Amino acid sequence: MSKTNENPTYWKSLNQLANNEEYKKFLEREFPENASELKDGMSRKNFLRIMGASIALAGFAACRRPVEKILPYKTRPEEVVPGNPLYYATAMPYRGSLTGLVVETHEGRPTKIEGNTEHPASMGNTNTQMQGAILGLYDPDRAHGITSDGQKKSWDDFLSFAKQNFTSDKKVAFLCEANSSLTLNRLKKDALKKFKNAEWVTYEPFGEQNALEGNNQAFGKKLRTYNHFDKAKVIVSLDADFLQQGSENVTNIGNYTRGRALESTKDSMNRLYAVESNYSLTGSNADHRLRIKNSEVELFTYALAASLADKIGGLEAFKGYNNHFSNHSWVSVLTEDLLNNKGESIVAAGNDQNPAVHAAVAAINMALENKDKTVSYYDVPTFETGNDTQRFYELTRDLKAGKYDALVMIGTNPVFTAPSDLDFSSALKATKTTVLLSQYHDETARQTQWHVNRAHFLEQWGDGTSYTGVKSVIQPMIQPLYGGKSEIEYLYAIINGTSGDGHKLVRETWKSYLSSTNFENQWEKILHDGILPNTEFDTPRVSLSSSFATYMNQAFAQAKKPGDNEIELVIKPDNKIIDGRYGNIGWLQELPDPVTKITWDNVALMSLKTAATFGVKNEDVVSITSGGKTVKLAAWVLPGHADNSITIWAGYGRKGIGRIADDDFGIYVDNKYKTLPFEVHKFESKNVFPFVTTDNPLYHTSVTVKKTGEYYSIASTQDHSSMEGRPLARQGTLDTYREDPHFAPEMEEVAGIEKKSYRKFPDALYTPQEGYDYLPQWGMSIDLNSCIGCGTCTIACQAENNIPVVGKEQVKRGREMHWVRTDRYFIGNDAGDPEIIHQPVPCMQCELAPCEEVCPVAATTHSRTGLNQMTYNRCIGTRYCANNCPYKVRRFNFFNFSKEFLSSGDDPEVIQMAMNPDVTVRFRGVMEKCTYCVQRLNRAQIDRQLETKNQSFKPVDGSVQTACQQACPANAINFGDISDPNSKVVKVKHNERNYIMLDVLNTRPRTSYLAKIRNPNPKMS
Amino acid sequence: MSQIFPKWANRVPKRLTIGSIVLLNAIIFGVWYFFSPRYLDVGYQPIQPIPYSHAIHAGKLGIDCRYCHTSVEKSPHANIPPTQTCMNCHSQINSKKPKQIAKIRDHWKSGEPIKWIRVNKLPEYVNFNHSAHINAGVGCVTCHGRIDKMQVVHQVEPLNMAWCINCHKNPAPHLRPVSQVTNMNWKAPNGNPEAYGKKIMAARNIHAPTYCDGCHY
Amino acid sequence: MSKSYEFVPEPPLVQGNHTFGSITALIGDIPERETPKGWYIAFGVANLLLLLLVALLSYLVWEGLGVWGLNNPAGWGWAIINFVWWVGIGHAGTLISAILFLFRQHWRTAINRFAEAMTIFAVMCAGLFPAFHVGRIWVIYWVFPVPNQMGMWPNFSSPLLWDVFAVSTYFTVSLLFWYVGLIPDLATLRDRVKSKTSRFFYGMFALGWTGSNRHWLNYEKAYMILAGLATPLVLSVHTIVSFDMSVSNVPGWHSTIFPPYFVAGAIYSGFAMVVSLMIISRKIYGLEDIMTVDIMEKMNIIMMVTGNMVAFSYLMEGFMSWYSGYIYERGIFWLYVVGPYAWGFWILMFCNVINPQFMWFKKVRRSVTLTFLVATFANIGMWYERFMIIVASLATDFMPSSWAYYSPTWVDYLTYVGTFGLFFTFFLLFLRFLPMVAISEVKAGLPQADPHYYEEDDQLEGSNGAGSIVIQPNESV
Amino acid sequence: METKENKQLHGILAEFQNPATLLHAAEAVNNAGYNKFDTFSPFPIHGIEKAMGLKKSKLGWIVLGFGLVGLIGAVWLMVWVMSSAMPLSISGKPLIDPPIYVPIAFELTVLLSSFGAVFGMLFLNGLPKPYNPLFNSENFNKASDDGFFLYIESEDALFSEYKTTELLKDAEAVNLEKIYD
Repeated sequence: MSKTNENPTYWKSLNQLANNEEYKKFLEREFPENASELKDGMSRKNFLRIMGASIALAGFAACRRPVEKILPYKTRPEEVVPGNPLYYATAMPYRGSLTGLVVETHEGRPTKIEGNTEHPASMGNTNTQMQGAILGLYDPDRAHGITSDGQKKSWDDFLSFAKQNFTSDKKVAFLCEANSSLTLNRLKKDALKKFKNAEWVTYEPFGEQNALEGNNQAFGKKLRTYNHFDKAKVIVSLDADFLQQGSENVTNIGNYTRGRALESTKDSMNRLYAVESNYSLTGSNADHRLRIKNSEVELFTYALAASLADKIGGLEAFKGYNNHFSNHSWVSVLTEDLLNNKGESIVAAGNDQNPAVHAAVAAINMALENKDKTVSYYDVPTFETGNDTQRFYELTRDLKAGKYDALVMIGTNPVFTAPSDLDFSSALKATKTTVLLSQYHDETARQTQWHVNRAHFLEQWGDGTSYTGVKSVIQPMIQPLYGGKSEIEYLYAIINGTSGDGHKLVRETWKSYLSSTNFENQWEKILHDGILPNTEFDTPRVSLSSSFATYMNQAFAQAKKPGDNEIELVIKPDNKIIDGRYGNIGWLQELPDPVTKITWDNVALMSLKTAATFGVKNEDVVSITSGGKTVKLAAWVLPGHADNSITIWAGYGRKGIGRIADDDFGIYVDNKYKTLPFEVHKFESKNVFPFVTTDNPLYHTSVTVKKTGEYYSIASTQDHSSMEGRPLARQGTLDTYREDPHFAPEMEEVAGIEKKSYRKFPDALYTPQEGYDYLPQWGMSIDLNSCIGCGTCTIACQAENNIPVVGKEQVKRGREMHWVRTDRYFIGNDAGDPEIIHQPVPCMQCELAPCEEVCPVAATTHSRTGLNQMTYNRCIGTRYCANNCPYKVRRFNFFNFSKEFLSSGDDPEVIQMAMNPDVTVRFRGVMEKCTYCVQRLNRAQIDRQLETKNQSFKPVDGSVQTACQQACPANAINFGDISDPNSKVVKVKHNERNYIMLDVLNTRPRTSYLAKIRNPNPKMS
Repeated sequence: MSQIFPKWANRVPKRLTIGSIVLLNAIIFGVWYFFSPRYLDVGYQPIQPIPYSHAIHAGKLGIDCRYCHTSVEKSPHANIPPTQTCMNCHSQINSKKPKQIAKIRDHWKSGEPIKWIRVNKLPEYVNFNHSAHINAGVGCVTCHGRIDKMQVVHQVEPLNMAWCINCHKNPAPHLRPVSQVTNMNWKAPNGNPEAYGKKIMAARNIHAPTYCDGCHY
Repeated sequence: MSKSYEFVPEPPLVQGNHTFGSITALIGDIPERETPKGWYIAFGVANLLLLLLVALLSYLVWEGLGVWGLNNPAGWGWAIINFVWWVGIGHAGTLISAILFLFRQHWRTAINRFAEAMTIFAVMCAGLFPAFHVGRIWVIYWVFPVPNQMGMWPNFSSPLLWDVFAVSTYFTVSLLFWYVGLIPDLATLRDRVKSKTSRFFYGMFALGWTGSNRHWLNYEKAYMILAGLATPLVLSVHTIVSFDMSVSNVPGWHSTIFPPYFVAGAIYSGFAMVVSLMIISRKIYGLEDIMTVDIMEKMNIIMMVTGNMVAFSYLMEGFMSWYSGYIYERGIFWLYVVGPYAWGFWILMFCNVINPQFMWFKKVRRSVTLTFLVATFANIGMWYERFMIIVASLATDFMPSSWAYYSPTWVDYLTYVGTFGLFFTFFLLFLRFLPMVAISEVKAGLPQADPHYYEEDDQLEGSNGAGSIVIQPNESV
Repeated sequence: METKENKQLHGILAEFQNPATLLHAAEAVNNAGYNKFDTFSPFPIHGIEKAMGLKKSKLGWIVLGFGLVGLIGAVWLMVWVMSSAMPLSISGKPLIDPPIYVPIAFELTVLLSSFGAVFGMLFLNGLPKPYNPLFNSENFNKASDDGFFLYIESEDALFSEYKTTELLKDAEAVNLEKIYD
């Protein structure tokens, strides 16, 4: 696959395609081959359903052959070879910056998203939301057209409307999501030129505005902070969940894990301290973690700064400051460790912390001489001046005061997310003309005059910059399924009242970045590579502003120690659906939260101690009241959470968005069977945005919590979090590793083997059958030291292998279908404050697979490439294999999940387009499991045969990747041919940390693990 | 007591036994024959929207298969030619059936694709790769029969799994030089396909997978 | 110098003053006699339950296995529990017939007939579950080695496949064994019943049996051989059922003690069920003379012995899990005792370890009510044993991350109840229309059946042979 | 309604008091040299086969035959399937793996053997035989209840209505009956 990644086919041809009639037909889903497969696939499943009723028919299956039409092209675009996928470079706008992607398309329909190896923000990797974007594209619940006050309208209607209403004399306000688009920025200038005294405000509920404001206060300039985690030796995270949150988390994960990679005992690794209230993904990877209230993080920061101020210059503002953390052991230890690593350390603050914290952190990094070494401050040209938060508040107040004729909203959903005391809806009422561009007919859309349905980024022309400023172009993979418009076409229409072609608009913009002489060639190169290299933002030289000290002094005054028994409430963006924007993507909803393993819901997270004080346990409903607002939520005990603090994820409790995002249990609600003993309460809403107010944006210091006595069932995929002293996920400290490199394999004693080296097994009773040596022998290695537990592999697998979403009830019953799950274990003696270790578990592909011998019909057997193959169409569903699988990686279709998943919604055919034509859609009653993406392996193998005229069956090392490996942002997964001694995977497996899970069973898995290494500070214990 | 059964009843048991044995065999044979793909699928010959004759094009005119089915060598799928391919010739050449040519031209003008009806079809859960087979030297005729003699295409082989496996277990008799795959009346020299195939297998390093996920995934 | 030995004979198998004729009348008239009300009520209930079963199974096939409480770690649930339970019960019948026949235990004649019937119906109930618990029942014929167009065959290394062969063989052989035993009695009924239709049917199934001693010769041989075949078969069936667990590697399953342990358990529950059924039917049909308390006591003793074997294997399991030092095995046993399913474990402990101990007391052994109670508990206990083995072991195995609590759905409950409908429908029909005691064998067991009985008339006049015989030492015996 | 006229004599049926007398009678008849005779009783009488001079049953051999077919058939099927018809690598186990053959081989052996036993027995006894001249005798009903009968067929070489009757009378027959067919 990646072989093709390196030279994806040129865009030009598909571009011509876009203008030809036939291609449009195409999008009415008349494919030569695959559409028919899918359609027929469904009919077959229906057939089977009927078979369930009348078995007698079975023999005649063949007679009832459905007449099947094949629709060829009129003229086939040269590069399209039916049956062979094509790969195009594009980029995904993610929370205000772009990440480069490569998209796999089958006969014109995108089916899989991969990272673009050329693109610095991706480096070939993606995160869960990017993997999920495919399902977002084919979401039947997206808005299907333009509406005005509930009436369906055409694009021309909108144009004429725009022409009359957006005349230059109007006073127009623009409210825009964080968006790095260069073209949008260009049009923005036009807009501000046309509409005198217009206002342009950027609004993100969980954006980087606080960080920017902090830097603004520190340096007198709005700068974007970028941390080079790969270069740092010591990292201090002050409530900074940099591995999960923030638009650059893919880059962060890559850098962070690179900074910890251990090839041998000689290598060194970084050390991560985390200070936070919630148990974040970052915290779960930290070497040391301090759990304090969210409201105390600020105090801790100042205390740290103060203690540093005594040792180094540049922090005079903090001299003499002290609070109850000043003689906390952490402060002294951190001070020492940071000073020992001047210029090689990072102090990072969470986006949701006050500007003051960010200002202090900026000062600390300056003082530690980290600037331009481990920390860069980028000057982003597209930013407006001023404090975005304040400007948004003012704008809203002005709107309410009726100071504007028109409000133009781009991609935001303020009615849902804006602080409740602002009462944004009344602002909408107060404004004469309101227009919104968004993908769903969401809360805001329902209150605006005009709603234009937005094109998905895979359907649109666009451009933008990565977090660090690298410019890329977004090119469409498919015509807008619902005729949606991109933000640039929309804005252009508003300004000019005429329709502008996205393609032209973008080229227009890029003329200024490319030399006019050979524009076309450069343009094609950019489209091909996906980036315009070496275009990072510039990093101005900065120094602490004169007003910094006074600013901090005000901050000191405001920062108060919260009462010990005060309960605080913290609102965090959700790990999967952020602020709800990805809420209708089933894959993400069903993905277990990396730390709590909860699916489909948000809960009130609290520590053991706190839960005890309220007398609640998991799934007990508590009512949380603050500032007159009350929300009822299920309590969930999260060991390691700060005491007297409650964390709730935002983005849930939506209404009328779609069948996934809405407040119910996913696609299995109505038409499906419900089990009696398992009863569920429904609530008005699990929406916590009402708590957000202008003066308490994201946390409240004193809230009242009551146990309601109700019970709300939560679907968590892992009920048991202790390893029970079993050596499953193995870890050690850096020192133990250096003293005894083989500590990991030795953790489980296996008879007949002293020092377990790679592929050394105890004898079996018989000589096992081997794979054929002319074939590749596939093997995998998962490095627990790199794995951060984000769950991207799960979604990538789901996208690649047509794995259905089963809905909350089924997950609750333990019937989730994920082929690769990430186990999360709590370690440590203190139940209140445990460590966490993550362990992804796909099928181990045992050579002596216990599952195979027990299948009565030989539906699961061994391939000669060493795969433990699962033949769906042979399976009769005894589930014996699943029982006998010690790793519990087999998944059973208890209902006709695929059918329900693929045929639900208003426009079922659309979701079918997301399916991978190379993988069978599994029907009811069969077992399924990971097969190392055998469809990719076989394709690579055959391609290799074609290349070498059959002389070799073994794909070149690295030319084939499994979906999980390719997506993994931490590069934790290695995969390849273990019969080739020089392959990467073999090299990795030779590492001393290599061990086999449950090797006492002598199942001889092809998948092995590398033990996790922690790097604790000896002074801490 | 008086007799319950008449005298002839004593002959019933033996006849019953023999009868049921005969019946059983009849049923087994019936199922074995009439439910087999060889009976059900072979000879499936739908009426195509345009009575395109392979006999004329491939047979009489001797156009190579790959002229239309271009992707067969490089893709799993052997594509159905786009209307354009027909037009390449029929924009100039008029044939004996002007009405049919007119149809094609209409399709070409309207851009409406021609709705051909599929003849040779494998279930969705089978991944058959044309390129792999062509590359190995399996002739078109092996699975599709003498297309060049078919006025209307029909299915000639049962295409059931046992049939596939049979060849995968012993490909030799079905192999030929790659240059000859599209040649419909190629015969193995020395008239011994088995031996000739064995040579090809050795020379071209041919191994046909007989494990499941060679085709099923 | 002469010594003399006192020989205390067994209590006579048949009590009361019975002649051949009276025995025939006692049993042979049941089909003729008008049926007790209780029968109709029972039959009605049984039919309703049977309908329920049919409805639920159709629902299952239509909707998918999701309607059962199965989940990911626990891929097997009530279906397989019920299967093993019913098969276990199905053991007593053929065992009683076969083994006791080989050991010349003549008291078997009183109960073997309906014990065998019970076996057959129990195995029918059992057979339902493995069939319906598969995901795609419409292709279940793939488990049989039938030549097909896929060129595919079953995988003979799968214990599940062994099970298919074992259970179907067991069912067939039990059926033949039962029928062969029935032939002479069917002839008896044929010669008694009045109505033409019943004469026709009995006549048909009696195959024209005349009681010819040329026939008896082959007949007895056949019966003997069948008994000889059935005995290892009975033992093999539950051994193979236990392979379903012991051949796999799941902690709590992977254990060599399973075959004997399962067989003992099966006999335990089987005898329990036979005793309960015997107690019921002897009351309804007034067969106290034939199904005597002595026989009940003998069976109770067997229950006690097998029960203690089961108890011993629990002990061994615990010991081995500790002694092996295999942490996964140790873990699972610990989880049995204190884990999420501990309640099941303690029910099991009472029913299978404490409960059989009551049988040490002769009073209990000979008391009908108490026996009935103990037997019932034994059956409950054996169900829970399978529950613990299957569900508890699966739900908490190697991977703590995958542990999940298995909870059945209403479909599970009612399906189990439904199987009783199936069982009793058939069993009641059997009681109603077939001789529930082996008439000819009982007769053969009577003293006057022995030709020598008619010699030395003077000595044994009218005493049914129950007197004591003084054997002189100088006499050669 | 059949009458003696339109029927011809098939044999003489004698009833006896009890097993013992039947036994002796059988002995007598056998010693007299009859061989087309048979005795009937509701249950097998101990030692009568000797008295009647019957040979050991051949059933055992039939069962052995069936059993061997089962055993060999099963093993052959499994070896052929797993090693030649469907040579798959299953848990890496060898293609020919004797331990796994044991259960099924055993079961099929038992199954076939018991078929042999049952059908062999019926075959040897010439059953099913729904019609039997003896059923013409009302009295014969007792044969399945508490009657003990001896029947001598007219086909027998030594059969003569007078002599045979006498012989049976001497053997303490309580009741004699001519059976017509």
